[in-house]
Amino acid sequence: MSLSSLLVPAILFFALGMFACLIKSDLKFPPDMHKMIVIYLLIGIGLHGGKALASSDMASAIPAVWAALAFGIGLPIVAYIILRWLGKIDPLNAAAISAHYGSVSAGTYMTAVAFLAGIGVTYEAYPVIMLAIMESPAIMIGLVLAGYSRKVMGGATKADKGMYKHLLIEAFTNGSILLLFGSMAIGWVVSDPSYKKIEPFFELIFMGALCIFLCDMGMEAGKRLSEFKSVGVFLVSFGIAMPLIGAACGLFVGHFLLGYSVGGITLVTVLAASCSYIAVPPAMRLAIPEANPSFYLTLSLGCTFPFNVVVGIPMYYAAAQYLHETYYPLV
Amino acid sequence: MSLSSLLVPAILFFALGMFACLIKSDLKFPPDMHKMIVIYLLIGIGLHGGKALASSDMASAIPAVWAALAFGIGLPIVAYIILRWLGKIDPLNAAAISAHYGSVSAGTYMTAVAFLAGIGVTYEAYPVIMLAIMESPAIMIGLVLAGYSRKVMGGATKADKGMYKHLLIEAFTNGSILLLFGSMAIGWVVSDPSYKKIEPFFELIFMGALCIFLCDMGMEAGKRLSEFKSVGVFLVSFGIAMPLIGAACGLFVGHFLLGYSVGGITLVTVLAASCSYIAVPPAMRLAIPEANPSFYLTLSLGCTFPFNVVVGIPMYYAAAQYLHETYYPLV
Amino acid sequence: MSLSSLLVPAILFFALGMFACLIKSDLKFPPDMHKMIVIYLLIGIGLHGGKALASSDMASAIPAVWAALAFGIGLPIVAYIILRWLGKIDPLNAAAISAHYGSVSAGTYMTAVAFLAGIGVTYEAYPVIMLAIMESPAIMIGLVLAGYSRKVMGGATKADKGMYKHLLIEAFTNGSILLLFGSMAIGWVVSDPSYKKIEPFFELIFMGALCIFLCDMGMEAGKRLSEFKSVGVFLVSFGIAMPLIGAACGLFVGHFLLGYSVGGITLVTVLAASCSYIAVPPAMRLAIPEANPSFYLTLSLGCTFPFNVVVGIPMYYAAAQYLHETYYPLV
Amino acid sequence: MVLPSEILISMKRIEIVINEDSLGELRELLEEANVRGFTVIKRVGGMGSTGERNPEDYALAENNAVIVLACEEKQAERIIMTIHPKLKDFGGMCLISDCKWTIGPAVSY
Amino acid sequence: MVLPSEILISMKRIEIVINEDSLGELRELLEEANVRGFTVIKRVGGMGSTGERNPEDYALAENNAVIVLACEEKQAERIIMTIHPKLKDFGGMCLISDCKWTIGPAVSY
Amino acid sequence: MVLPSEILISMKRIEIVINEDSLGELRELLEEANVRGFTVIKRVGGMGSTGERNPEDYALAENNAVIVLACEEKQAERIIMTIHPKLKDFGGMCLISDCKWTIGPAVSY
Ligand SMILES: Nc1ncnc2c1ncn2[C@@H]1O[C@H](COP(=O)(O)O)[C@@H](O)[C@H]1O
Ligand SMILES: Nc1ncnc2c1ncn2[C@@H]1O[C@H](COP(=O)(O)O)[C@@H](O)[C@H]1O
Ligand SMILES: Nc1ncnc2c1ncn2[C@@H]1O[C@H](COP(=O)(O)O)[C@@H](O)[C@H]1O
Ligand code: NA
Ligand code: NA
Ligand code: NA
Repeated sequence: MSLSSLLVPAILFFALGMFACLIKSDLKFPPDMHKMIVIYLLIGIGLHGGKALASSDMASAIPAVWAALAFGIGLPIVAYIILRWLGKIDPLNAAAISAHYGSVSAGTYMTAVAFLAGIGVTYEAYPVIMLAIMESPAIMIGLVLAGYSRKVMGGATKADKGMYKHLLIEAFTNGSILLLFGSMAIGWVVSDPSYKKIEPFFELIFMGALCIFLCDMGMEAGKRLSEFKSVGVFLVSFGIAMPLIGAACGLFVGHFLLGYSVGGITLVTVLAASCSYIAVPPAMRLAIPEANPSFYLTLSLGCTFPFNVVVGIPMYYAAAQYLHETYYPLV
Repeated sequence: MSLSSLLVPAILFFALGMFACLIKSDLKFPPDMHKMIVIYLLIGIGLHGGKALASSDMASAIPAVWAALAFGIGLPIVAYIILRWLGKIDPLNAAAISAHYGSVSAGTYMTAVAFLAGIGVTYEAYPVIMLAIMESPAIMIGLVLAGYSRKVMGGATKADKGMYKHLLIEAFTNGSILLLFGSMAIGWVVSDPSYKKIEPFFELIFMGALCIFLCDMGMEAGKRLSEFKSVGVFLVSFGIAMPLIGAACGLFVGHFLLGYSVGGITLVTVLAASCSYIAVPPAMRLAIPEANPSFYLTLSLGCTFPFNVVVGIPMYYAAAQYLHETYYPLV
Repeated sequence: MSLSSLLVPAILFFALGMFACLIKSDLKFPPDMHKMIVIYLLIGIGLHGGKALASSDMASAIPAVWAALAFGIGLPIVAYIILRWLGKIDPLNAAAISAHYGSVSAGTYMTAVAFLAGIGVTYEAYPVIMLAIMESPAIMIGLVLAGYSRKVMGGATKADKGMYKHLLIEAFTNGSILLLFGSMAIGWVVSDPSYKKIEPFFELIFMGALCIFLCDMGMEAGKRLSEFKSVGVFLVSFGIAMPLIGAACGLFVGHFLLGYSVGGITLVTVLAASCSYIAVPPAMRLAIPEANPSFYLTLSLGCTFPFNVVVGIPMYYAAAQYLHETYYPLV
Repeated sequence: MVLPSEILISMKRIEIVINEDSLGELRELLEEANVRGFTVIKRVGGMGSTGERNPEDYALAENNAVIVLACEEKQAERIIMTIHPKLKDFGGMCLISDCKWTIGPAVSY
Repeated sequence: MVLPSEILISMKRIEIVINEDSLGELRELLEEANVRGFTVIKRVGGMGSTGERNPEDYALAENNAVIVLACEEKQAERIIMTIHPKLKDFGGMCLISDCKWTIGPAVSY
Repeated sequence: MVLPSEILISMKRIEIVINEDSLGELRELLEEANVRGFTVIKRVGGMGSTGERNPEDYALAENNAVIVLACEEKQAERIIMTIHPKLKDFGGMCLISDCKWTIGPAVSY
């Protein structure tokens, strides 16, 4: 892996966006543009994944589902423990932040896909299922942690039953999850000639559209960087340490338990290391209104996302390569 | 025509949008996204049509123009009679609803094009002229029916001359009609090498963009479905019967009078069966403010559009195939 | 050059937009659509330019930089003198208008690129550097002219130091300039295989997207045309004469001093002849609030832009061809 | 003001700010109270007891809606009494002030 | 209020809601009445005597505009008298209320 | 109005229109003055002493923001005194009027 492999256009556009923010440029993308590109990218990734899955052995997908559930439930608990015991973060903020780390960032996943495409590495079809699955358990475990926190803190349990039900439904009817699952299903069922007709829009121009998305993300990340001070040293360190912990789990699961190729391990690692900024923040805002959104948004968008995009992905890839060459998988 | 031919991505995305609405997902596309895609699709269909017409025999286009005018004038009158005598709908609402059925739905037309492309069926260049022509006469016949209704109802004729003139002008300067005609003209005159340069944007990625459009339409149709109750059983049945009547006319004209291929008959049938939701609603709102917009919008978007997209198009295609194999055209 | 070479789709769409405005159609593109397309086009042109530069001899780029600076500084001074002495325009309005003519219009440049592509003429990589460079010096010379005007007019110099510093920074951190330079740098550094991945989005569909942009520009130009009366005969003539003066300089520099091919000369000429409507208007609004924005916007968008797009570009191309065939360059 | 009272009549102006998601529910309440006219501004941001709400936020776009309505005093009382018990769910605020309505084309209050 | 009158002056606040398409015409009327300052909010929805107007509607997007302007009492009278006969064509509504203007950088009323 | 005073309390309504770019600065001032609730409408146009401002303009999009806030009289005074010296930089306008606040879920003024 040479240095030039890091010069993935998508990542360079991310850097450009951050740079624009740093020099206080008046560059600004219309807010709706961001929403549109996200819709487009989610559909594109779903279709591509569904098509890949259609020609895969579905029995082999089961372990990926289990892994996704394990990440979605396990990582938030790990995060919660670290935040509470090491960081002395108050229980509700800890719960809200934790939930984000059980979930995934579609943006990071797509950047990893662009990275692998750039260096010509192939990967399994299953990680995209994990991408689609991981948002929901993370939201639910966030609710559980919040309930636990409230009990621990004593006082009125304040557990508004109606709201919990609402959130559970929301965890499955959430727009972006639906779009991902829906387009995955469509990619699955449509015939090859039919798919060919829509491929130019959803695949051919995908990588270019991703650049614009990441430029926008770069500006957002840059804006969030300026809030580091109000978040504190511990949380910022956590925002870098937690993806590394997730990555370690991802590497282990991807290589030893799932037995994927280097590309597949990299994607699984990225999923475990990344942190949601789409479905989880609104859910936590509703479920734990007492938590400070600027904490979890700054961590997710200002810290973990840029870390993963700029440093994480190539690092995870190198680690996956090393593992793959050194150890046999357990399966 | 196997079942899998129904699995056109565009139609599946329409279903996905309706599903999102049914399960009350918070999925929502930015309102401007819809407007942009419509602009793009209208230009794309116009250019494509213009290019096809440039290499067609223009004399043969004349019958298509006559057919378009006949549909635009005849179908609203049929609709008006049904609504008034069978449904006892009040005259002004009947006039407003009728006008919609003389016009066409570009979305339905494009879905039909996607359907034909999916099963590899070719079609004539002329139906696209009909698409462009049919909006205007329908608006004008709507005005005539409204005037007649007001006279029938007695009282002040209230025929505001200025407004009528305004609407007649509007029927020809309407943005979407202009875009369609304008891009058709451009597609006509540009040279092949010039067209090649813009083809990737307007043709290659067209089918994919159509999917996003139809997903959005699905959500809108789903929303309108919930208003069925306030519209009543008769109108909902009318919303399904009227496209069938239109389709019968379309099949007859397309096969016997125009002598088109199976693909061409299907498109003519779709034009006759479909119902406007772009140019006619604002015109009727202005011309017949007494009519209840929720009637004609629910019929058009919640009833006729989904019926045509999900059930109608394959049915019309099958009927066209049957006609084509069984009877000789009259021309 | 036959007449049909004028039938460039992009220019026809510009005409369609103007036509829509003339017949008072209700056609309207969402305001954000315009902003998005501009972002896309700037990135596309930057990437393309950067890629072309990467495989060019960079030493040969130096003269282009000098030429850009000379245009950016020289043309506003020429414009200022004409406006003051010939037109008796008040000093501050003259300064504000002048600054626009030292800068460039990316839209005109892209139309020229589309025109050259349409007739299959190649061009050097250097003009795109000039495009990126020319906005900033024009803004600065505008500030200088404004300062001079205020001194000439006597009274309080009113030169708000803070604002000047702010504007100087702005001249370099301006969003569109940054986007152009940034994507040029990215186009430069990325490897060919990486670039191939994003090429479909930024190059393949570029010309089509440009059509939509120019249709929108046509509507805007049409709207501005209606303000000709309030601007006066002299300024309207200036809006046509000034691009011709710029073009003469551009032809001279492009052929004799830079020694470019016919395509290259055409682009240099277009840069010299065109007039900013992106970065300069907001800067002048801030720097010279006393100037009437409707003057410089009407000139730029309603006069010089349509003149260049419809008449100028083919004329400049013909002139470049004539020069190239008749005289030897000085270099 | 010397404007004749055939042109101006005394009315109440009610201004409500709520979560845009609750707009449907509020509208039902207004219909119950027989309101015939109101104006709605969407995509509005703000700050209140539940923190900041910003419709342009990247990851956490939250929209408020402003509803302005002019009505007669009696009607205003009815509206306030109808809305008041529900304000708890809507969050936001509800202001009332005096105003004069310029008699126009149709009565939409 | 104990704020000194050098800072606050009594003014009228006029709030107009009309069809966005009529905005140009209204602006001409305001110019006639020598109005030097106003604020315009576009893409506004509402309900009135002509039914619902929703700028986000799929097939029938209809926009209102809200115009807010602060001016002296005399000016307000002139504005009302100028606008009043035209309100019929504009639809919508026009409210007037009392307010205090905080003296600021420049006189824009 | 016969509405009981447990439901309505007298307050001040402040309405500020400024350049959207100055919003951050204004918010800091409001925080200084301990403001706990306000509503912000962005992408607003207008006309004032510095000419027209139109957020939908093609080449020269300029946005105003409208800030509405309800607060107690004392708080209003504090806000006006804090904002007043800065109004010069912000441009725009600042109006104050009387209103009644409907007691709701939480105190956000
Ligand atoms: N005092 C106030 N003045 C103006 N707007 C307010 C005030 N309090 C709340 N709001 C608005 O109401 C919304 C919801 O308030 P809350 O439910 O208290 O968070 C806020 O986002 C503001 O837009
Ligand atoms: N009583 C009212 N209060 C607030 N806004 C109103 C009222 N009546 C009408 N409007 C506004 O004016 C617009 C046009 O009213 P109309 O012409 O009566 O249909 C409506 O869509 C509302 O936005
Ligand atoms: N008298 C007024 N009434 C309403 N809005 C005003 C008034 N004066 C100024 N404004 C608003 O404040 C903005 C800036 O004003 P100015 O700084 O005077 O140009 C204008 O664009 C208007 O939106
Ligand atoms: Na994760
Ligand atoms: Na029809
Ligand atoms: Na120039």
